[in-house]
This record gives sequence, C-alpha cells and structure tokens, in this order.
Amino acid sequence: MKKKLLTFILTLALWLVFAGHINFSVFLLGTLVTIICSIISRMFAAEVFRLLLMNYEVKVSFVKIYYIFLVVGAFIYDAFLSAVRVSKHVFEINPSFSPKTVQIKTSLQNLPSIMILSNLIALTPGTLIMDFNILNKNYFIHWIDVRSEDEAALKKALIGKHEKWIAKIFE
Amino acid sequence: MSRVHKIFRKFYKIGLVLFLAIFLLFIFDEIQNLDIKRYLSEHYISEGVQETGAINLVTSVLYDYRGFDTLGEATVILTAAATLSFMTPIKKVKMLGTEFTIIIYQTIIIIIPFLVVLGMNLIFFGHISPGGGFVGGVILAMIPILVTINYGITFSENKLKPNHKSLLEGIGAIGFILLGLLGIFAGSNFLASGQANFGLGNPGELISAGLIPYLNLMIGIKVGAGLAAIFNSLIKEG
Amino acid sequence: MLYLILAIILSIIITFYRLIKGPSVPDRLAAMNSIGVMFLMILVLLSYYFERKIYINVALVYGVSIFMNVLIMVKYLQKPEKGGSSD
Amino acid sequence: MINSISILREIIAYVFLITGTYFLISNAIGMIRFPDFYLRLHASSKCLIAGSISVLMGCIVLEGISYISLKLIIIIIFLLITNPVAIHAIAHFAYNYSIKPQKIVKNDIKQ
Repeated sequence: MKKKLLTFILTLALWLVFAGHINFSVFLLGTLVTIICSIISRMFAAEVFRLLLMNYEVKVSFVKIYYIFLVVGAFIYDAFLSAVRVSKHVFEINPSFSPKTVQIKTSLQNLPSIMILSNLIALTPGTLIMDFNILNKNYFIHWIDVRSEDEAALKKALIGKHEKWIAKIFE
Repeated sequence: MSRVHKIFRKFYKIGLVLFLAIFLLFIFDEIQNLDIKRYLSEHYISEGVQETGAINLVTSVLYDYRGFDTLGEATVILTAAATLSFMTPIKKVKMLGTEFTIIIYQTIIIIIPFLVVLGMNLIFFGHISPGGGFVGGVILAMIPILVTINYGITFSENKLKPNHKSLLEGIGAIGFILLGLLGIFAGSNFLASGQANFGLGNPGELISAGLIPYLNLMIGIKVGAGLAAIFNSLIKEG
Repeated sequence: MLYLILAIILSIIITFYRLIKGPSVPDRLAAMNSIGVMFLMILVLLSYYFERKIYINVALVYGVSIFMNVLIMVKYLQKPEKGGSSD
Repeated sequence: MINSISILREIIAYVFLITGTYFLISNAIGMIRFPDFYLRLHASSKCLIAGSISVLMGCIVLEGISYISLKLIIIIIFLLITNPVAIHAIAHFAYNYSIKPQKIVKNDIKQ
C-alpha cells in the first residue's frame, strides 16, 4: 500500500510539473489522470516501478539513495569524459584507431539493472553495445581504441565497478 | 552514350529541385509585399481572447471560429480507419522484422507512464498552452504502437480489441457533433461556444473557454484510437 | 544566443552530407537521429531567443517523436535479397 | 553585489552553452571524417549526448529555479534514458544487417 502511494505521488508530481501552476482544479484533474495512467500501465506492463515496489527498511533506503546519486553522477561524468576523448580524435590530422570487439559476462539478474548497465556502457569512454545474449548474459561490445592488454583490463575493471554500484541499488 | 545520359538525368533532377526552390522564393516574396488589408486576422489577434476565452490563438481559431473545418478534418481520419479495417484480411500475416533485445523492451516499459501523462496534459491544457487534441491524440496513440512493435500484433490485439478501438473512435466523432448541437439549443449557430456565452470564465484558468476543452478531449480520443487502428491494420496486411 | 543557433544549423548542414551520401542504411539512420537531437536543441534555444519559454512543450513532444521514429525504422527495415550494397 | 552574482551566472551559463555547441559541431565533423560505421556511431553517441546535456544545463543556469527549469530537467532525464537505447538499437540493426567492423585488432566473438 505504501509503495502504491509512492508511485501515485511520483506520477502526480510529473503532472504538476507539466501543468506549470498549482490549483485546486488542476490537482483534481491530476488525480483522475494518475488513476488512468495506473490502469494503462497495469494493462501493458506489470512491473513498471519495480524499484519502488520492493520491501526494505528505512536505513537501507538511505544507502540506496546515496548509490542512486553516485550512479547519476557517474552517468554525467562519463558522458563528458568520453565526449572529450572522442572529440580529440575528431580534430586530429591523421586519426588512428584500433577498434576491437569483446564480450563481457555480467552477474546481474534483474532486467532493469541490465538496462541501466547497458546505458552506462554506452557512455563510458569508447564503448558501444552491439548485441545482448539473454541466455548467457553476455554483452557484445565494440571498443574504439584499446592499445594494449593493460588498458583493456583497466576498462573491464571500470565496468565492474559500475556493475557493483547497480547491484547495491537493485538487488 | 549511356553514361552521358545518366549524368544528364542526375543533373536534371537537381536542376528541377533548384528551379522549384527559386520559384517558391519569388512567390513568398510576392506574398510578403502584398497590400491587402487583413481584416480577419487582425480581428482574431485583437479580439480573440475576449471572444473565446482561450489564450492559445491557434486553438481558438481551430475549435471556435473554424470549428466546422475541424469536423471535416476529423472525418478524414474516421474514413481512413474505416476503409482500412474493412479491407484488411481476417487471417493475420506476420510481418518480418528484426528482433529487439531485452534492453529495448525494458526501456519501453519504463516510458509508458510518461507518455500517458504527457498526452493527457497536452489534451487538457490545449487552450492555455501549446498543444491540443491532435498532438495529444498522436502521443496517446504511440502507446499501442510501441506495444505492437514490442510484443507483436497478437498480444496487442488481445489487450486492446479492435472493436473497442472503433467504439472509442465513434464516441469521439458523435460526441463532437453532440457538443456542436448544444450551440443550436442555446439559440446560436452550430458549433458556437464563444457566441453562445457558455461560461467563458477567466482566460488562463483550467476551467474556462466554454466548450473548447471538451471539444479537445473528443478530438484527442478520436485521433488516438484512429491512428492506433490504422497502424495495426497496416501491419496486419503484411 | 543567435550565433550559437547559427553554429548548430551549420553542424546540421554538415551532417546532412552523411544523410545523402551514406553508403548503407544504418549510416543514414544514425545521421537522422543526430539531426533530430540537434534540432531539439535549436527548439530550446529559440524559445529563449524569442523569450517565449512556454514553447519548451514543443521540444518535449519532438523528443518523444524522434525516439519513436528510430524504433519503427529499425524494426521494419530489412536487407534486400540480392544486389544490396553491404560492403 | 546582486549585479555581480547575475553576471557570474551568465558567464557560467554561456560556458555551458559554448561547450555544448562545440560538442555538437565535433559530432557533425566526426560523422564525416571517421572511416568506419561503428566509429561514426561512437561520435554520434557520446558527443551528441554530452552536447545536448551541456546545452540544457546552460539553459537551466540561465533560468534559475522555476517550473521551466523542472521541465528542462525532465528533458535531460528523458534524453539520458532514450538516446543510448536508440544508439544501441541502430548498432544492433547494423549487426544484423551484416556490416562487419573494419580494421579490427582482436576479435573475441566466436564466429
């Protein structure tokens, strides 16, 4: 019941942001729209807010919020770092690449966490997901420049660190 | 000979496009410099807010001054959906397509509540902010389309029956006409909301502008159901 | 602000070369996606330039439609049987 | 005092806007100069996301705290969720379209 209330509040907040001003009639219409939204999302997708539907204590939830901020920070930091590196390649006179395809096995179980890890991999310096195998849980990844084996091990360790953070949130 | 011919054909197309662009440029230049006094548009701009109660001028033209034209546009979608559902075969032919990975499935599931809230907001706030029935209907129609390309045609038609879609579309069309008939009962023209003084209210609030929000809602339901029906029947034909 | 908008328009024109020339279909899809996001940025910046900030709603709707566009194109485009230019 | 704070805010906002425009232009040039399809997709994913986030952050700093900046934050979250997925969809489509990466150094995928 508490979790349903939380999803209700989140959707209502989205409606109020779109509306632009708070009024009694706007609020009443928002509750109606939220009920319609919950019906439609129940019809098509059972586990929409899976993160919020799980049961845990108060102290654990604060730790989870800390890790959520960590992951969002990693998102934006990785985006800027990788963009700087790729744009350095763009303005070189003779750009030289050493691309490589590789496969990495994850230990994550939930589907949302796999999705978020794939978004993070798309943003870490010079990686791109080509395919995902659901049976073996293998990502097929294309890397833009890997000069030596040490650098490859370093980057694999980076992905492993992100994986650990996401596992703290969802599992 | 054939190579010269090929080069000539390529340059012929480029030259045709350039000629059309220059022609349109001259036409727009002529339209800018015309000396016709625009009584009607100046009337809409100066008096539109007081007469209809809607801040969004496009909505006030679309649903109040020219409401009858909007009815005609909505009929086009109704005719297209009816014709397509009449012509499609009963047996479902599966259309070939690339399989999506599980990552895309998961993203689409997360996006669906966002789309519902955005579409509803565009419909209900059509008279005080940019948007309206047509755009909101398109956003709402994206949900069945996403479900169709995600889980296949069978799952989508099991959840949302085609009969229900055509019923929703009929409710939208008939509701629009019934709301228009209210103007006649009030002693004015067909589809009159501003002239018949249906509680215009203060411009800028949610409940204002007479009949315009309800007309928006009807158009939104109709466009959403119609576009979903059209997409599903096009996919089914294969 | 106007110079930033002109710079983004310049980058759109440069990307258009890949959309026309592109040797294969996925090249054109990637060019289309990046042109769409650049145009979204132009919509946001224009609403600041004309000081009509309510038009950010237009950018929201446009962003949704780009994503839909890419997904439907990816789903129903197929490789031709013979005579395609793959390599 | 108030005047200097507003000037400082404008300077930060324009730094964000100019870096965003630089990333968008580098995306456009990378789309032309890179030799392979997957390399072009790298330019089109990273520079595009960083540029769009940077432009929107500049607009938020210029705006201050209001409903419009909340709407801009929603646009940022939407782009962060959907844009890498769209890039992944295009890459998966190209992989099924049998476009092989050129100039490969080492390949771990078992053929």
